[in-house]
Amino acid sequence: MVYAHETGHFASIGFAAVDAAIELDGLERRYGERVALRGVSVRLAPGATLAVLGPNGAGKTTLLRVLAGLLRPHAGTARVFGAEIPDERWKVPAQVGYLGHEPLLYRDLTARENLTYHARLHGVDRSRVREAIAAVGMERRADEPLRELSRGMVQRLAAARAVLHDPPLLLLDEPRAHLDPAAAELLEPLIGRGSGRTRVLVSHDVERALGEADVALGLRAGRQAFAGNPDPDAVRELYR
Amino acid sequence: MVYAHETGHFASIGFAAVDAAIELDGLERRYGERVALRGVSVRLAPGATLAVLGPNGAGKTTLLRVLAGLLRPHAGTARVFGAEIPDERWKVPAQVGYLGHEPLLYRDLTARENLTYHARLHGVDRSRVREAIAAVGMERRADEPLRELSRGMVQRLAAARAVLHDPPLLLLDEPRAHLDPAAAELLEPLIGRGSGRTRVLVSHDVERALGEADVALGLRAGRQAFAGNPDPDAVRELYR
Amino acid sequence: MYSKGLIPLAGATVVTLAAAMALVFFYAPLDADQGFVQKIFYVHVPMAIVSLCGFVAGGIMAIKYLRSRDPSWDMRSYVAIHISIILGVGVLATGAIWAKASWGHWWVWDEPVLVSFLVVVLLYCVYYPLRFSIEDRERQARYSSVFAIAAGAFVPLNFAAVRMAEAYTHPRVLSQTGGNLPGEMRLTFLVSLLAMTLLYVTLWKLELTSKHASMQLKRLKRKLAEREAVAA
Amino acid sequence: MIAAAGAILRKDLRLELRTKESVPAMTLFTLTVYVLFHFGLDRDSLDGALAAGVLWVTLLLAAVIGVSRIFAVEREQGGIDALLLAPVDRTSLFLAKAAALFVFLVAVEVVAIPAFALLLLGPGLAGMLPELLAILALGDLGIAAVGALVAALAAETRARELIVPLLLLPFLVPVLIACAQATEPFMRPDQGPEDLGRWLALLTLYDVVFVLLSVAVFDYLLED
Amino acid sequence: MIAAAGAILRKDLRLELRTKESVPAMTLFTLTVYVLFHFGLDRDSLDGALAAGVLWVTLLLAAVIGVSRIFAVEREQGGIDALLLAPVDRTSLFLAKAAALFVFLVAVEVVAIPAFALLLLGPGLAGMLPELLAILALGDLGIAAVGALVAALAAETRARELIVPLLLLPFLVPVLIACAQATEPFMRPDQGPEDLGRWLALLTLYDVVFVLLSVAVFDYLLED
Ligand code: HEM
Ligand SMILES: Nc1ncnc2c1ncn2[C@@H]1O[C@H](COP(=O)(O)OP(=O)(O)OP(=O)(O)O)[C@@H](O)[C@H]1O
Ligand SMILES: Nc1ncnc2c1ncn2[C@@H]1O[C@H](COP(=O)(O)OP(=O)(O)OP(=O)(O)O)[C@@H](O)[C@H]1O
Ligand SMILES: [Mg+2]
Ligand SMILES: [Mg+2]
Repeated sequence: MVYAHETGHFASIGFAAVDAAIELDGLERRYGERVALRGVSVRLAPGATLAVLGPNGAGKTTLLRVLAGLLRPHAGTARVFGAEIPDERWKVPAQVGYLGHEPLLYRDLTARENLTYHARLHGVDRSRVREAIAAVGMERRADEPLRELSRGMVQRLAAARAVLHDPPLLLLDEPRAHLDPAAAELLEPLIGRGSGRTRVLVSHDVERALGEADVALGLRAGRQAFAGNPDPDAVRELYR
Repeated sequence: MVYAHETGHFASIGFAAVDAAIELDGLERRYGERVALRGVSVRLAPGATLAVLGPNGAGKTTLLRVLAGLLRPHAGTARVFGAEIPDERWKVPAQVGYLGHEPLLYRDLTARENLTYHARLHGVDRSRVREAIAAVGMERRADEPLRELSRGMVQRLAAARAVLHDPPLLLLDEPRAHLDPAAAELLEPLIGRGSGRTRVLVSHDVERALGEADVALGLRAGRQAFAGNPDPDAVRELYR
Repeated sequence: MYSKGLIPLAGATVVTLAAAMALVFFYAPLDADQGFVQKIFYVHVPMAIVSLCGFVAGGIMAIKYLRSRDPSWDMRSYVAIHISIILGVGVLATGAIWAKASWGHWWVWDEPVLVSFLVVVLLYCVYYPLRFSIEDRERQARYSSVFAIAAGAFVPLNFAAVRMAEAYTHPRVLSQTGGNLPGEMRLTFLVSLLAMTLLYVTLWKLELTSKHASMQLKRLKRKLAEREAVAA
Repeated sequence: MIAAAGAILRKDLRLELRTKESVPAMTLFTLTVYVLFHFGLDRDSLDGALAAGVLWVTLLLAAVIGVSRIFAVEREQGGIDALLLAPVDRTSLFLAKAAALFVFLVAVEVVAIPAFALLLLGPGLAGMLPELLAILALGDLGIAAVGALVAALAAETRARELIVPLLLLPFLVPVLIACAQATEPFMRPDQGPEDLGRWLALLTLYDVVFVLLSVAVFDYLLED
Repeated sequence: MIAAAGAILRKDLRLELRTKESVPAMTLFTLTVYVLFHFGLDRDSLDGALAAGVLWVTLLLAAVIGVSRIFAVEREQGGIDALLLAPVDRTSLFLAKAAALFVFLVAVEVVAIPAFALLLLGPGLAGMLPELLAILALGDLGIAAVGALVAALAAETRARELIVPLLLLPFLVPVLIACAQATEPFMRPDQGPEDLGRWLALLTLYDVVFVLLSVAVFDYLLED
């Protein structure tokens, strides 16, 4: 197990025949009558990056939230590290780091208090908090309530929160929004390709996302436009 | 005056000797003890674009909020279309469109209700609301409460709100965040260079911002690092 | 699927109801000090008992829903509560009439049984806004079930509390195991209770059947619309 | 589980200390009702059933204020999502929220009950302190458990502010009856416990039923 | 200015209709206080000064709830920034918020006053309707004006929930006295106006002073 932990590739040992970090098959999700996702099928190998592309309202955030176990699929299957969502959902959370549109931090608590809270929730050692704050370059502002920080600082802390428990899977919804170029580089080892984690990356910066990705998924009005290695035409078509 | 209105270039007619849309001189702003801006001096001609660059926490949002009249400067002078802030602040708002980190729209109202409300506040004809909704491509979702829309859709509506009253000056704080590439293009005539408006553009996409800008302002920890036409070194230095 | 056995059940209900009616009017003796008004007892009390049992049953069906995640259990629970509320309103109405006749007031506040029953009915009235302010079917079922379970547990607790706080005027027949009811009254009462129970079950089945049918219809319509959309 | 509940509770208490959103509003409410009664009554003081009733109904209404806010910060700042993302079962969340409510209620009572004794009560409270504390503890526990459950039930519905009191108040009628009945004998001039055991037993039963029930069903709430 | 105030008011009323955040809480509060009193009193009904006092103190406390929420949505969803960006002077905002409070109070009273008459009041209300309406209108106006001012004062402070009532209640003491005194004669068994003119004059004076004062000072609030 130590070995598995070190290489990351065998991280799925213990689950029978799991060679995909994420497996979606005919996934569907509605809000009331509106279909937000339908017939999404894709596989992602452990350690790889999936870029999710699509216009506003295509269902990208919805997909991430389904994968995170925050929304329940209405049809089809979704497996994360072999655990079916939502039935085996309780296996998922500790393995997932989620960085979304909202920072999911309390505005009236300081950075340190927020992260300490999350460390306790995840049963992670408190020394990780100091490390995480340092890793996002926020040591000097760690003891101010979040409402007094700039938007980009809050985004850094949200990233620190997402990786605090060292999750093997990262769900990233426009993670670079609000980050300055230096911060984006600083966070690369945490949430970038260099992190060695399996990643699902939603981004509107198409070029960059495709450059980072092993597999791309195109969504349009909830339907899968392409999955795999898209040609430029397909991508252009996606936003038309 | 009709002439002035049409060309936009003489929009400042009526103020004595105003040939700058924005004039900052030794601007300073603190939050409590912390200096968020100090010694910022810059001029921007009507119709031109000022790119504001700087790392997270540099004071970019603070600068925009001062220009919008939302924050009072603590020292130095700031003039917008010749009106001094904050003393002649009442002249400013109708001329400013602000698109910031927060959409400034009510989550429980629909797009149409939100924009109609702003149209009433600005004394703008209600037909503008339909136009604005169409211009950001949201006709089909205009009657749903905002909390049911995707983040990018909300951002589009925030842009529609910012330009609803056709302001000569736009203050844009990462306006492209959350917008898909097609939406970004769609909004170009509203908030882009093509809009013909004077713009102050905060962005972390340095290349693109410099490409769009006539003048660039570099901020670092609230101090002005450069103003004017920066060399690449200065920009690199900024984020170091 | 719910219509199975509905017709014999309905038949039995009608027969028992008729029998109860006959017993009430022609067999049971006239009450010595209340006179004819006392006949309302045979509607009022069975209705109260059935309605309260229906609430508890709704809670049990809700447990089944949470166990099985089978939406039909949620439907059953919903309909059970729905009909119990209707009967509950009936209890309040008949009780009020009886109260007016025998106590001279439509309502007395210091009578715990009345107040506690009102509290139960009011609590269950909140079930509707709670249920229908949630759009997602699955979540609606889950939240409604949690409510039904908590409220179902609340019903007996509430009555325990109320019974402990001594009652003054409201009669306590069942608690004395009906011991002081004359034999004829007792038989009439038991038949009425059976009739009321059957009526409840029949209404429940009927409502389920019609709900099921209209849902089926909606589903077909949606399928059709989708097919048209695809064709277009 | 306990560790996670502790983390959530500490966070809630820290937020309350910092923003002061619930306890002051609750306390103020009870105090004003007592003041109102103080001046509204012809008599100088209350005793017996009336005193007990006023005391408990007021505390109950204060609880409504607390309950309707107990999930507000999670809803507004994404705390629920963060919790669902952590390997924390819903039971911890329930325990934490119920504990927070309990603490808030105790904080309110620390001010409200002396104020009540001062403004309204005829007989002194000193002689009945242990019993009163037992009643308060059991009552608060029931209110906190049902309050957390109701808050979670209402958290995701529209017209929340309307649904919370409509659900909570009926649910708490047995607590009200038991607490008022248990306190009543102590508030008579000839103080003395009477049926205390019976009412405490009922309260205990209520608490056990609703704590267990809430723990059992809480898992189905707050999700998606 | 009126147009802008109208726009803000319409928006506030629409939001309240949709989210039901304030009026239900306010109404529920008054109703429960009346029910409490109904059971809390030994007598069947109230009259005279006591009745007037209970009526008005309760309405005042309900107003506290409304006031503490009147700027909540602006604070949370950036409405204040949006307003400051529009060519709308603060006076419009004041007028709109005061009008919204006024409407909320009227909505509460439509339910609360009949409930009061039913539950607590000895003498009927029918005979005094016009006078009562006048008193209510003037009283509500004063509460609304001071309420909007206090809400704006507290909007940007920490521990808002604590500051609103602490500021509001003292400010409203004159309104309370005037309204209670004006209503009192009507609530006596031998109904009849007495000094009504004097109290109405006082109320009018209060309203005028505070509306003008608020309009004058509102410009200095809410900014930066
Ligand atoms: C609005 C008025 C009334 C309401 C809401 C009401 C409600 C109820 C309820 C809920 C029960 C079932 C209680 C239980 O099983 O413990 C009940 C039982 C009963 N009620 Fe009423 N009631 C009302 C008026 C009356 C009146 C006026 C009488 C007769 C004078 C009456 C006689 C009875 C009797 C004999 C029972 C059976 C008692 C028992 O099972 O313990 N009720 N009523
Ligand atoms: N309300 C506030 N109270 C106290 N300090 C604040 C407040 N708002 C901003 N600051 C501080 O002022 C400085 C400038 O913040 P500002 O939001 O202007 O940065 P920014 O350049 O917009 O950064 P970003 O790129 O992250 O958006 C930061 O140090 C920030 O912490
Ligand atoms: N809570 C909700 N209730 C109802 N509809 C919703 C809700 N959340 C999202 N939707 C709808 O579901 C669809 C997909 O939304 P989603 O947020 O997944 O889009 P997205 O791809 O993330 O878009 P963006 O790029 O703008 O973030 C949209 O039509 C949106 O309006
Ligand atoms: Mg999204
Ligand atoms: Mg910023």
